[in-house]
Amino acid sequence: ADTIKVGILHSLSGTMAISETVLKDVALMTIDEINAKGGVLGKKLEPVVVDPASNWPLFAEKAKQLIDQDKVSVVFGCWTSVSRKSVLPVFEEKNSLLFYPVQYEGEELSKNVFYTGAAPNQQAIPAVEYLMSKDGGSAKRFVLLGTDYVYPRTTNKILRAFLKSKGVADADIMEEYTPFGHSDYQSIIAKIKKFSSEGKKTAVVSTINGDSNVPFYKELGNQGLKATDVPVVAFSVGEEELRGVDTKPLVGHLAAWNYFMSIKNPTNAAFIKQWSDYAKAKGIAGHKDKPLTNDPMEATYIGIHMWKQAVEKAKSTDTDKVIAAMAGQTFKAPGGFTSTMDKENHHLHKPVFIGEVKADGQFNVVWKTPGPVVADPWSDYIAENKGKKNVPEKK
Amino acid sequence: MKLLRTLTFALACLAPAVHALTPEQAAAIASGETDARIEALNQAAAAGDAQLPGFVRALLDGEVKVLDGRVFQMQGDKVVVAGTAQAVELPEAAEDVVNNNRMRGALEAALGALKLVSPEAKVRAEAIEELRKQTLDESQLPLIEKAWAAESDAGLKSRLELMRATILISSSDVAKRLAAAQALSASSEPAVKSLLQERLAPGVETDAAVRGALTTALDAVEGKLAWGERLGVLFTGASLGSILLLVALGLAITYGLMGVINMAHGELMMIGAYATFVVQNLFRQYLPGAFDWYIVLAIPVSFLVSALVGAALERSVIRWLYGRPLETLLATWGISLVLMQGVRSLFGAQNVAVENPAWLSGGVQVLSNLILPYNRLAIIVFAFLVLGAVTLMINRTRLGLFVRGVTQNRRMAACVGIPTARIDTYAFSLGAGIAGLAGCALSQVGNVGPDLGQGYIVDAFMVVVTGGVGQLAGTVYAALGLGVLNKFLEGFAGAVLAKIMVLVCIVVFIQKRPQGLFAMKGRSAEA
Amino acid sequence: MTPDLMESMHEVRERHEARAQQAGASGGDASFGRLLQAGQPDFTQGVALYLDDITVSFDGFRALNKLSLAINVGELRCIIGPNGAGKTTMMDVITGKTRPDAGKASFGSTIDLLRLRENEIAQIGIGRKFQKPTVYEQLSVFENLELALKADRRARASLFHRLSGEQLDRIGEILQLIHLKGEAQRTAGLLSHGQKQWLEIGMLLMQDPKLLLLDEPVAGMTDEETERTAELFLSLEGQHSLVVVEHDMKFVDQLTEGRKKVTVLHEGSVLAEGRLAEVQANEKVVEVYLGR
Amino acid sequence: MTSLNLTPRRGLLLGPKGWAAVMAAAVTVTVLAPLLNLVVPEGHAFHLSDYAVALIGKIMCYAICALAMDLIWGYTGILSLGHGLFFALGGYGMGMYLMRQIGRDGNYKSDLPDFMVFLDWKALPWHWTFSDSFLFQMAMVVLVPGLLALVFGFFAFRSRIKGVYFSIITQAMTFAAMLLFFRNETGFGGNNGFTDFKRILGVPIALPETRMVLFVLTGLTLIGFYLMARWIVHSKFGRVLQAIRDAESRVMFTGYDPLAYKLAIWTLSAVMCAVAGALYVPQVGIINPGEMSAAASIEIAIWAAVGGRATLIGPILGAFFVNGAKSWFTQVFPEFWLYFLGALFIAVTLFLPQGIVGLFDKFSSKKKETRA
Amino acid sequence: MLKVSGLHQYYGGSHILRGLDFEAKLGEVTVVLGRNGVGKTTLLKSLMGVVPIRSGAVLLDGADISKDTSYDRVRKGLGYVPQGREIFGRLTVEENLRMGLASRPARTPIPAELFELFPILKQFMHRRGGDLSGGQQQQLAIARALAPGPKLLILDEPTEGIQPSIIKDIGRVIRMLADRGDMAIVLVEQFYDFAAELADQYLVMERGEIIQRGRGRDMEAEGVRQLMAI
Ligand SMILES: Nc1ncnc2c1ncn2[C@@H]1O[C@H](COP(=O)(O)OP(=O)(O)OP(=O)(O)O)[C@@H](O)[C@H]1O
Ligand SMILES: Nc1ncnc2c1ncn2[C@@H]1O[C@H](COP(=O)(O)OP(=O)(O)OP(=O)(O)O)[C@@H](O)[C@H]1O
Ligand SMILES: NC(N)=O
Ligand SMILES: [Mg+2]
Ligand SMILES: [Mg+2]
Repeated sequence: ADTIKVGILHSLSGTMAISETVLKDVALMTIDEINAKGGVLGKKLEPVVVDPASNWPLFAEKAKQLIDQDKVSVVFGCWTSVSRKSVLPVFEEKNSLLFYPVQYEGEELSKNVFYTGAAPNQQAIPAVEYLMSKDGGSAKRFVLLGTDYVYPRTTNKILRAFLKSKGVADADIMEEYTPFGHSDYQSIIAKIKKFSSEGKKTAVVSTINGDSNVPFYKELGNQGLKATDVPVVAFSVGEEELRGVDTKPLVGHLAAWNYFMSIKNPTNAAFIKQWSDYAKAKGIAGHKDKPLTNDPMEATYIGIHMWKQAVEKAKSTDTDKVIAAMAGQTFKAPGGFTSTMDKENHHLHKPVFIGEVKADGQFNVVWKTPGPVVADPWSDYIAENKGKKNVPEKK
Repeated sequence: MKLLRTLTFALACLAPAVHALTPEQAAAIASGETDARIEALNQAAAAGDAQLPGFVRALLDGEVKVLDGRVFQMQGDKVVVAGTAQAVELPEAAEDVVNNNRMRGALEAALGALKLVSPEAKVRAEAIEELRKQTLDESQLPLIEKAWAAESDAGLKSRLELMRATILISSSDVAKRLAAAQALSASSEPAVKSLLQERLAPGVETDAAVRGALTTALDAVEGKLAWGERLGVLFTGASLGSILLLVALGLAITYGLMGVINMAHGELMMIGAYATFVVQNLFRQYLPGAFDWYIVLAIPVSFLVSALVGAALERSVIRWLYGRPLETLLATWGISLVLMQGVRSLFGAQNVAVENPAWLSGGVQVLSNLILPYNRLAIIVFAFLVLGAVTLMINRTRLGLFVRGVTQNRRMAACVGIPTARIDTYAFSLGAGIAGLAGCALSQVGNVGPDLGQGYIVDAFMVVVTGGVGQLAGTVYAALGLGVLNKFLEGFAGAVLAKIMVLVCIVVFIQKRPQGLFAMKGRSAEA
Repeated sequence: MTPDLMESMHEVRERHEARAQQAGASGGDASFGRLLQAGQPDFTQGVALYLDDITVSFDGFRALNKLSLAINVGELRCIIGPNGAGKTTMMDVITGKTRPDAGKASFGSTIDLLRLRENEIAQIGIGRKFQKPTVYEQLSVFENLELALKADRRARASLFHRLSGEQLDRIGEILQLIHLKGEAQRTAGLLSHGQKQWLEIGMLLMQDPKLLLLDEPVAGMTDEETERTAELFLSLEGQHSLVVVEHDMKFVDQLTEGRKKVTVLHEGSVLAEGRLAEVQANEKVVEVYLGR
Repeated sequence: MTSLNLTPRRGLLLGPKGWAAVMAAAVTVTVLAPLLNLVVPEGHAFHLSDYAVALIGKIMCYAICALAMDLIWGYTGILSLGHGLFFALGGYGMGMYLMRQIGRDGNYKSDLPDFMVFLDWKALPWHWTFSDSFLFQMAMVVLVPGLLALVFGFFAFRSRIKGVYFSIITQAMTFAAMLLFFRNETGFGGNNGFTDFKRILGVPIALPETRMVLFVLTGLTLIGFYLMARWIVHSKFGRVLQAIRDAESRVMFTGYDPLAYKLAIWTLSAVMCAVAGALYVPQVGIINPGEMSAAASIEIAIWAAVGGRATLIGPILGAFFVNGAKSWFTQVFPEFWLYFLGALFIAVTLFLPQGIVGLFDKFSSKKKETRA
Repeated sequence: MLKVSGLHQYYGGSHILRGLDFEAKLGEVTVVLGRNGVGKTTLLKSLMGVVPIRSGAVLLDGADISKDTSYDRVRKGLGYVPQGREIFGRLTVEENLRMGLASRPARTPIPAELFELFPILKQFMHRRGGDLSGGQQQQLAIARALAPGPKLLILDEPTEGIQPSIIKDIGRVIRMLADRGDMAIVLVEQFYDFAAELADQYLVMERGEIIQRGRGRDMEAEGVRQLMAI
């Protein structure tokens, strides 16, 4: 063939479409960009977009379809950990490649997956450390609030272990889960208020995912829980999610990511401009009027570029050759640092930023790591993980 | 630590101001490491600076920018260099001052202490509110006492008195402790509860009389807090119930009366919410001054838009399906897919932001541990207004009579001279319009996105069916009942288990009442 | 009347008479001291149906007010009474559709009807024709009759059920009788009002119950059909007990053959009882029911 | 007496043409498909790709559900909006076994299934005790949903819950179950459910041969269930079911106990779904509570309606048609497929009230008319 | 008043009405007789526009109304008592009567005469229609049709299920309405004596055709009773 096919596997309908649709668009933009510069190995990239419709079994089916039927060389896709877990066996069985662009809970390493989002130590742990710092408000009590599924559960397990190691008592930790799509946070916020009124400085760590964030933040605002009293740090709330929220009452609440749209540097300015132009040209609903970028978009962008570099280095799209070539790839990321693909663990070295919500829905970076952090997918705070090597098994 | 400084600052403020803020001081407060900035703030405060409050407020409002150590403060249209009156052109490269939470806290505390001596009672009340959230210690006593002595408003005075007591409770003077303990029984603060508990911990308070007073006070406080909690459950339940009611009302018409298993009901709500969004944007663009009142227009617009979509659906699809309820399920399911994808294409797959008008943000503090958010209060009122209107229209008007007649026996209704096609369209549009109103209300508490409707459709059917199909009164009781039950259970079982229990309750309840809460009895039920 | 119809009706009548004689000869006296089968009604006292002080009220309105009534085995009883007198409600009580507020109802002398469910009541031998004809609209006329056919009603049995030749003949017979032979394979929902009325009577006959409750069976029938129906019911008398509710006095006259008892219900209780001529002469009955 | 040409609908289960079609279907599934998939080389025009095998296998599972739905809805008039639950329970029954078959090959290299490890559980919970036994789990696949259906149905039918009240409580039931299964504490893997299966009966699950065996098994089950359903609806039992649908009270006053009939067909229908679920899981490789969502159950009803209710073959065609269309649309028009699917549902209801089968009937009756 | 010509009607493939022609005059009662299933109800439904006709014309005062919807026909003065009552079960008696007034302006009062004719309706004014006994429902259905004062009253077996005294009253009312001269009445009836008493004109139907017609007073003489008994 005179083109190289790449699969794009993001939900364009269903509950996750809110977050995932834009990743498909960014992927298409990046592919356009690469093609405009002559493609890869002299061939144009041909995107194959499918819609797994927020339905986890359908993810697996569509992955099969992309690999078997369309014979794609690589797939960029998935958001939730469930969807990733559902397609994982397919990629391993067919020995194909997946680039996964979202922060996740770790405790997984597949040789067929490259994780371009954050591992817990690249997001969750630094965020909590910040909360405990003087600037972060010296929090002593923590509410771990999340959507009930593997990512929040595992992240909170790691955080609990981490907090314990820092001397926080179990009584000072409250853990709460709500189902996907939960929309009435009255009782939970009342509970948080009660918990925080009972003692020392309290902070909330939110791993609420998807739709629930809007009602959560609205209720937070209305119940008068201000960031100066009880700050909330979220791991799944970015610029795109805040689009749906009136941010004025939320000023000062926090999010931890490896990228913010508000980061000022030329690479990011170019990235934002490229996206704005693309969104306008393609008439992408929402973004054509108010273009926004966020962390998973950046991760998608980095992933596609790195894959391209690796293919060029390997001079082949063969899975094993590309995997080998991926090790140590670098890319100047919009986040302002040069991201490096770890030589072994399939994760990027990423900087960590903590941002506070501004009235306009953007984030003020109030804290950042001095440089990129190496991912630790098997968090050492969990006793059982000691000795787990951060290297995928070669079969 | 922070308050100690605040205190000095406030005390200083009680004296006439002598110093003026210098540009250097402003720069030190506005930029640099947080520690240093707070230090600078406190120094400026200690100096009793007259311009400081304005500057602090500007910092909090994000109206201060810096560039190379120069600090610019926005004052309306013009820009001045902070600490001077000199108006300047704002340099292109000037950057926003970044305040983290700690800095913001310090700024607010500074401002709060200042307000404590304001001549306006309202401002003082705000300041007391600020102070209430802090942990006080003996070093703040002079400030509190001073403010207390000067306070003229009886309500504020008693609040200051309570604050004083929270400090004196750990005084070394037994008599003072006793008096404080007695005074504290008037409090309804959760913080006071933990304070009293701490004092009662073994070995902390040794004097028996004081311990007795502490126990009494603790009981009193706990009693008041318990009330707040109980009322809170009731309110949250009522609030959830009112939302369920709004969501179910439209369905009570399209499904309960007309027999259309309207799976697109949720999408009609979604359309109402998007209509609200569009109205909001139009206001923002063309009538920014009246922005707070956009909702007043959004209500009729969301009704109309959804009603029109409903009318179009009725005319094109539903009307061919009367008497075949299960077919309506299939067709409306298809319609809902199309509508959802439609807004995705039109507005994007992401959620859109609908802002609460200022008067619907925040809430009224009823008890120390009970805030009733305005938007939820408004929705409760709104739900009942809509309910009243629907009830009147269904039961008291000729149109309502025709609707009920037509939906029972379409053919015969035509044979007594009712233009059934038109009545059907009206009825369906009305149901759709009410769905639109529900969407408008939901936009004030939740997501506005393509999936908005999906989250409510199951609940809506549960409510209508639990209440008894075709029974408005049943719908009301079911909505409120399920709302309160849900919130009550959530109190000790958590959100997920509570919801499961509610569902199980519904299943069990229907066993007892196979036709819903307000079952139609007798022969007419079979007709 | 068509010759073959008359013929078949005679057949039916003859068969029934023969059977009635048999029963009278062997069963009548021997029943004394006979062990009762559980769940089988006991008719040795000669009473098929007892209603005792039955009261039914709907939101305070008494549709039946201490109604007492006894129907003998093999009796054909006509019940008349103004609209709303409670006739249909009474049948609802007997068949288990409505539970009375007070009173007793028994089938034979042993079976308490108030404790049984509708299908159990039907199984022990009480069949009913509704005032408003109800048939299985989506099934064919034939299948409607097939389902009514007396047979094991249990689920497993019907899974393996096959129609015997005899049963087929019986269905044919009834089809003939109810004038729907030509419509046997038509969907019952498409029949005209009167045809459904007939079909329902046919189903009742298939069921072969001991007690037949007939709520306005000839409404919507022509005079000639009414007469035929009367003959049919008369042919069932003796072998079956029948309770017939009608407003058609000619029909009632024909059924009672000038001697049988007629019961007049009014406001939920018995207003008068006696021969038709007697009740027709009753001032009160004339006033509330017959009119002048 | 004049000869009455009475033909009860019983009689032959299928006509000669019907049997031929069934045989053809059986041959296609057992011989043709394996040949095309395993023997015909990849790239050949007649090669059946693994993807196609997986897709058709999945749809056949759905077709079983649609068939089950037809028995309870099409014939008995009881619309269940909870059949997804039985499907899922069957799937979970199979999934538990498959999870245990992973052994120590999971992510955490533990004897426990992965999700238990991340929840910090130290031992198998009680309800997993026998999950490593294939036979035990297969018994569970039938027994758990069967019993649940039996108990639920018994109470619901005994209380005479009918029509939409029944539909809604079935929906409440599956919704509650979904929330329960979403909880991680319940012990079924929470939102993720089960995935990453490796083996079934010791044989690697990803082998083409294993997949083919599952495919054939599913096909035969579908055909078997079809014949069984046909036998049922053509018996008097089936006619009682239809009578219940038309006039339940009449059925009672004729002496039938609708409870027994409804309960029997309801439980059977639930078990059919459960079996479909058990066949589905190893083929798609994941089971999670999403299968218990309201939408999943409604979709089953939709397949039946699109195909044509009370026709048996219709719902099967409906399942193939809707899911085939869905697969195709999501691929060809990823951004617009919902429009097409939605329009399809609307069009079917408006123009084909008898479903796809109605369309065939129309054609064939037209042909007859022109011939006559 | 009403003129029907060449009326054909089909249900699917089956030909139900086969070319009916007749006229119903003001001030006259036209009785339609026929055995079960001959198409009487179908004829009335065709007049009301409940079922579509294949061909033929229905003229009301000379204007063709066969394309009109049912409710337009009612507005033009038709009133209908259907077979099987078809009252609105979940509406109260009063509401049922007000439904009957749908073709009149809002707030038209319910004519008091109706309650004289059917006293039970007054008594049960607020009871649900569906809770009434069969005969009470039939009375309600007749009252509902009479309420707006139609020009052409169409009754399908109105005496079904009604007690004798009220049948007599209904007979008197029909006679009275006809005699008033401003109403034409089409009555389908199986109850021969009742029909014979009221008929000014009669039509006998058989398999969708009118096989005999004549003046009411000649019914007995022309052997209609026997005709019905075949
Ligand atoms: N569910 C109910 N609610 C209120 N009233 C009822 C109900 N059911 C029956 N009734 C009343 O009970 C009375 C008796 O009704 P029933 O149907 O038994 O009369 P009937 O003797 O059969 O009359 P008809 O000859 O008209 O059929 C009527 O007045 C009726 O209105
Ligand atoms: N919807 C329908 N579809 C097909 N055939 C029908 C339909 N309705 C009625 N028929 C048939 O049309 C014929 C005429 O029916 P119609 O109801 O007009 O009879 P009728 O003269 O009023 O009888 P009755 O005296 O029993 O009321 C009957 O044979 C009936 O089976
Ligand atoms: N990995 C996540 N966010 O599910
Ligand atoms: Mg009656
Ligand atoms: Mg008729």
